[in-house]
Amino acid sequence: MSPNAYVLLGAVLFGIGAAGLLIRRSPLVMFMCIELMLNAVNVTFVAFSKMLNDVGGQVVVFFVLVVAAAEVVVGLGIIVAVMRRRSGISADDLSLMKG
Amino acid sequence: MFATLLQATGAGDKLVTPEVPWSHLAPQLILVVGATVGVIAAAALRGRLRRSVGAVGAAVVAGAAIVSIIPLWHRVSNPAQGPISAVNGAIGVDRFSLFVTALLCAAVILASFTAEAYLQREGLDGPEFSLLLLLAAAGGSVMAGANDLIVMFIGIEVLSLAVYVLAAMHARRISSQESGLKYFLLGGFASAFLLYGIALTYGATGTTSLLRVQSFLAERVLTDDGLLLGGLALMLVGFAFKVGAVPFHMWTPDVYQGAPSPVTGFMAAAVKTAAFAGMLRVFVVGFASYADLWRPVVGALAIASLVVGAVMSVVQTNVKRMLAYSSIAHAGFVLLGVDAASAEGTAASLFYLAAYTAMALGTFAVVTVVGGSGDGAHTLDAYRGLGRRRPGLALAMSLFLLAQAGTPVTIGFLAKLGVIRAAIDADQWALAIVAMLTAVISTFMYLRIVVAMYFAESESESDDRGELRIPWGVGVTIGVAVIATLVLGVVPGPLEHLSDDALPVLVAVDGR
Amino acid sequence: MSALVWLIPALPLAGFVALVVGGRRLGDPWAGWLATAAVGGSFLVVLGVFADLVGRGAEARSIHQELFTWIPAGSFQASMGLLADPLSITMCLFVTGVGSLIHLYAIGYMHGDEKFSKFFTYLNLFIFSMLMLVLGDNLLLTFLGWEGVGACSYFLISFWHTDPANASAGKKAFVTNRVGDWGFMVATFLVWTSVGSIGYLDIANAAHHGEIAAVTATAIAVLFFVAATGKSAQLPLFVWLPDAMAGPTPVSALIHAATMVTSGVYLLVRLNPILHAAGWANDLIAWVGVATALVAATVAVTQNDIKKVLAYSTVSQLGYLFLAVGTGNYVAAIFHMVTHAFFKALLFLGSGSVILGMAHEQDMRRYGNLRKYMPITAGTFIIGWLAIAGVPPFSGFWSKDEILAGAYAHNKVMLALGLITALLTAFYMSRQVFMTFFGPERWREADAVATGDGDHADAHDSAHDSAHDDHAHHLTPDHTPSESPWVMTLPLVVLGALAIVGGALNLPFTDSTKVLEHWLEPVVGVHELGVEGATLVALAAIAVVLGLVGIGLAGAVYLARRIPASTVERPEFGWGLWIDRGYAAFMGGPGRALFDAISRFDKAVIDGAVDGVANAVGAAGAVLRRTQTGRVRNSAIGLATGAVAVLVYFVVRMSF
Amino acid sequence: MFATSLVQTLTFAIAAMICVTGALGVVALRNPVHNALSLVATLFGVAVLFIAQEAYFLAAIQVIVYAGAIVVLFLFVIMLLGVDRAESFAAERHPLGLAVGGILGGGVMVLAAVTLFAGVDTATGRRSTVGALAPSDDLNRIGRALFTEYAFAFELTSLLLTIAVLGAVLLSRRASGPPIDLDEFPAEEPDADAEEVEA
Repeated sequence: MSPNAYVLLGAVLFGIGAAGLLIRRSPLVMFMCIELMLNAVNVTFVAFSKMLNDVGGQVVVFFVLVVAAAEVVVGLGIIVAVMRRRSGISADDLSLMKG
Repeated sequence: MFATLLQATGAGDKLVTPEVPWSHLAPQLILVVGATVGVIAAAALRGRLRRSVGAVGAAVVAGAAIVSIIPLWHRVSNPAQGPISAVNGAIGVDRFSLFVTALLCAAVILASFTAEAYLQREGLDGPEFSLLLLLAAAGGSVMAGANDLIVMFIGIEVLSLAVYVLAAMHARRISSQESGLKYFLLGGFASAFLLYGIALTYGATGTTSLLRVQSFLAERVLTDDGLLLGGLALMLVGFAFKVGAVPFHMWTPDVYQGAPSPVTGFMAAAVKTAAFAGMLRVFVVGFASYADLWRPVVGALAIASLVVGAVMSVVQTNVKRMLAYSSIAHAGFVLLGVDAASAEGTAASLFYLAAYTAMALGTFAVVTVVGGSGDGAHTLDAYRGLGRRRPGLALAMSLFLLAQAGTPVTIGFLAKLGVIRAAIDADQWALAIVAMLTAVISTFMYLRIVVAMYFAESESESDDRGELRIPWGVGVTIGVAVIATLVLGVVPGPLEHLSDDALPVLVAVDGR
Repeated sequence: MSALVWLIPALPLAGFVALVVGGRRLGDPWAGWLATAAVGGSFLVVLGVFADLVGRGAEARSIHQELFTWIPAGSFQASMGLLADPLSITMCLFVTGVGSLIHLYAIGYMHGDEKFSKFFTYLNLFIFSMLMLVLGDNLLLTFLGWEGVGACSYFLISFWHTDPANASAGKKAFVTNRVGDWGFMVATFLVWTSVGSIGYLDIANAAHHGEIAAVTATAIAVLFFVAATGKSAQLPLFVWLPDAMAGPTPVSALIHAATMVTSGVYLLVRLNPILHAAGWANDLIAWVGVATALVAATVAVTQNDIKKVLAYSTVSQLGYLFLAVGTGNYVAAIFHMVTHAFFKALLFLGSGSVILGMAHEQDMRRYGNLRKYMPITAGTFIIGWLAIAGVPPFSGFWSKDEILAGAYAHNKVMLALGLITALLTAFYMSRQVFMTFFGPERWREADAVATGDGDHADAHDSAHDSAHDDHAHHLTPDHTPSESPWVMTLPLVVLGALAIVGGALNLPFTDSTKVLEHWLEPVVGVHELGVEGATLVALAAIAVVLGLVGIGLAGAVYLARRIPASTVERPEFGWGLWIDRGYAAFMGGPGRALFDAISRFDKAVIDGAVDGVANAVGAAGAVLRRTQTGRVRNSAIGLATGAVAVLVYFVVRMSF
Repeated sequence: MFATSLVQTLTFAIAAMICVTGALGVVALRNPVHNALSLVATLFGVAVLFIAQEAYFLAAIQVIVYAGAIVVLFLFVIMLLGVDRAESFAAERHPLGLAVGGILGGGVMVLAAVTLFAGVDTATGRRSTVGALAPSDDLNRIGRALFTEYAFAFELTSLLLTIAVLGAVLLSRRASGPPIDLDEFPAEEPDADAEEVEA
């Protein structure tokens, strides 16, 4: 299987994730879309790693996983803090500051 | 076959871990160890001690980091030794990274002095604030020295995650949490772009190490460099978001407005500095051979930031928002230096960042005081009659604002002069002229605040607002910022020499 | 003495620092005396340096003193250096000389003000900035002083800033000047890229060797002229100066008549090597100058506020200076700048004395017959009037005549406009003098303004919209004006004497009487007017006649009419009445409309343009603001749009 | 040979389909629980792709960390906040926002694909800089790289975790007083908080 297909799949997933973040209004789902984008990057990294016969790409994926985990803790912490005030809020309602 | 493979790759050998030159990483180590000790202390201490250890502790740790930079600077400046690449070439210790680290530490010191009384006033006391500041500075410092794109990315994440939390930390203000959430979601979005850019660059060059990217590009001409260009584009997006350049700026005003005022000051000063440091390192040094390609983009970002920042700041009524837009315009100015893609441009950018660090922290220290209990009085009305109520505070604020407007005898003037000079040296006349014009427009906005402070009487008399108290910590911050703004404005020589010397260099580790 | 050049700016700076530290403790009047001493001391040093330079040969008349390197970085070097040559020392002489007189005067004028010491703090800082502007050996240092005088002017205009009108006047001055500053900055960078240095000596060298291309030189000249129009109040940026009269009168005299407003002219004269190569830029300067002179003079005719008349008159006289610069007649520009500093400072200080004597009333329609109560003020004011009106042998005659001679050699239309301006100048100044010092004591008629001289030319600008020098004025019909104290009259007398003899600086009779011309030769070079003796005399005669006609007209209108009825009714005054009627008809009809129109043009179009830029920015901001909805999604869309744009750019670049 | 390549192609096709379907599910489904489960599907698909490329170790931690920890955390938060109802997203879709988002997302996708096609061939060719791959030994290789080439980055990740802990502590702390800036949110339960504070 050509590595190109993997890289292309990465691009598709990245695009879907980006579109999702632009379309959805729930902070939680937006955050899931970010995770989606990170996974797309991971697919790309592994594909290149295979192409180049280089272990570096795989190690990077490991780091991305750690970053994602830390991001989830902080991100969900913030989301919980906001939603504790107002449950079921959508990101569009968060427009106290504008202009 | 399996055995040969093992031998070929040396998988069976003893693991040789890289040598860590502890003394070269002293500034970062001091910041990190200080933060770790702080975490333990926070768990162990109780009561008043726990409360007060934070701000002073952070200032002491950051101060120690600055002190540790001095011998390192001399060592790196010594031609016999020169800059090094430590820990298998992951991080560079050169005058550039040291300069930026010193700036970040200074920002930590001033921000924690500003925050000292703020946290008590707002009932947020606890050491976490200071610890996060220290960790953020460590992350920024890593960005300034990163010789590897992955190290750069993790540095950015360390810095960003700490600042996301800081922005959202004011539990009683929904706007603070809102700003934290916005910053987090958009920051994550931008990080994904940056990371994808790194992936594409890895695909094109086979490495994430800037050093090897550089030598790879030097050795061969890519006939078909779509991957690399895509990578460059997406990395540019990521960095442009972090520095708050238009059109990636839209988080800036909301987040600056909502975040606790001392945090806003830190964001304006330190986050911007670190982000620009990363940008300079990756683009001006790492991808110098592609400068012709990315320069137009940076130039366009600069023009957009200058114009939008200046124009939008004029129509605001909230002072924190005005300052947020002005920070976008300032980012535009620094981008002039980046766009020059030269040693001069880098030096000018660094000088600008140093100047902006002083001006922004001073300005937001005043904002912290004027914001009052609850950190909510940030409209222009809150500043009316300040010249009569607190003449000293108003004078300092006027100085910071005029400096940001680029008035001579202040450091702000020389900073603007420097980047414009660099732009002209790089034959970017259009950029230079736009920069000067927008500086005139911004003046309206800075002047509006000054006029409000001095000439417009407050409609509701000061009685119902109570007397503004200036805590000692804020006094220290304002004092230091005033001295820096004025003294370096008249005698910029020392800082200019430092920033001239502080050029990023990528040096190979021995044997590679 | 030459080693002491640094003392010239250092003394006012020391005075400023001392006043910042201990001004409040010194209080009224000692803070004022300290400030005056600082400027006076500086004046003495200037005199010493002047004597030193006079003793040297023409080629050696230049002291260049580098104090330290200011901006050391890279190719763009700027030193903190002083350049004392005939041009800068001439400027310094009248800046510190007139400056110390005005300081002295202000001790009396500001007596009793609660911010007495602060006033002198600013005043000393202003003198320091002005001296840096003049003495700086490079453009950046001049720019430093340029901004410094602007800031001081801003502070001093809004000195009594409890009054919103004063505050907005200060703001207007600041903003208008920023537009000019932009020109200065761009021009400085242009100079730097084309010459490789921003030092005046290097610029002059490069220009003499023809290293600056004509196009570049023109661009530089135009941009510096833009800067000068801001600072020196020329069309279209002159709007701030009349409004600036909201400040205390000594400020008007020092900053807005004698010193700061001339800095634009100084800058252009200093850069005369560039102007030589600048082609059409010179014509532009001359035309703008003469147009400003004419427009401002016509507006001055309609003003009733004693200081506003002088303000427009200043704008008009500055126009003359630019006319001289544009026609390459630099000596005349400097000459008139000096004499103008004498007589305009005198007139402003005199008006301040009048204002003080009349309980802060500034409306001339409530004055009259003041010569009886304030003889010294009246006498010196009349000297100033004769000087500005161009009556020989007062100083203004000689200097204005040289400018007109230069205009004659250059372009006859310019000459004609200049002559009309001269006539108008004589007219409005005479009007002011007659209304103030002659005629009936109109403040005794309680309703003089209200019922108002309806048939009169000047019912236009009512007392309400004139900016007032001070907080409150309560001029009652039983008020008795009194002469000002000696600290105020002494400067008047000294300036009066200078306004009489100032013309002796550069008498056109023989080569040896052209003192100023030979003195300035090392800086501005030799400029032959190409106007012969007979023509010169004829020109002078025409100018004098026009001046006298102006005075006569004004006398007929404002003086003759005030003569008691029994005397007026004699037949030989009929022509006076006729002229009066004719003039009144003209002023009531087309003339009035014209002057009003110009006045309105000033308010609507030029003020409007300044406001318009601000409004345009505001409107653009309001539109852009709508994109900032505060929603995360919108921000994300912005980010994604940017990302797509950057990607598209790279894809496009890739395919080519 | 043909058989291997067919198997590979089929594996890829199925895994890619799972990934894309899951991703579309995350974007399109209304209920957040369903979104989270779709995310699991994508993560699983990615793990399969990793296996297909002989990155076994990564496949394992992908499942353990992502599916096991991260998504569980998501679900936990959804339950905690009680937002597991589709109703709260009733007003979800603005046609315009949808269109713009879709176009921009598609734009990113297309442009990424274009750049990829323009240059992906240059990436082929073996030039391992960190170390060659060894499918049967990838854990060893990755570990080696982590402690040699990427030692610094590895240490740095500890900072991330410290920040995560600090952040969680700070953000989960109860506010010490009533809210200050009462907001203009469309309040579902008006003044619930204010009452709570008063009580």
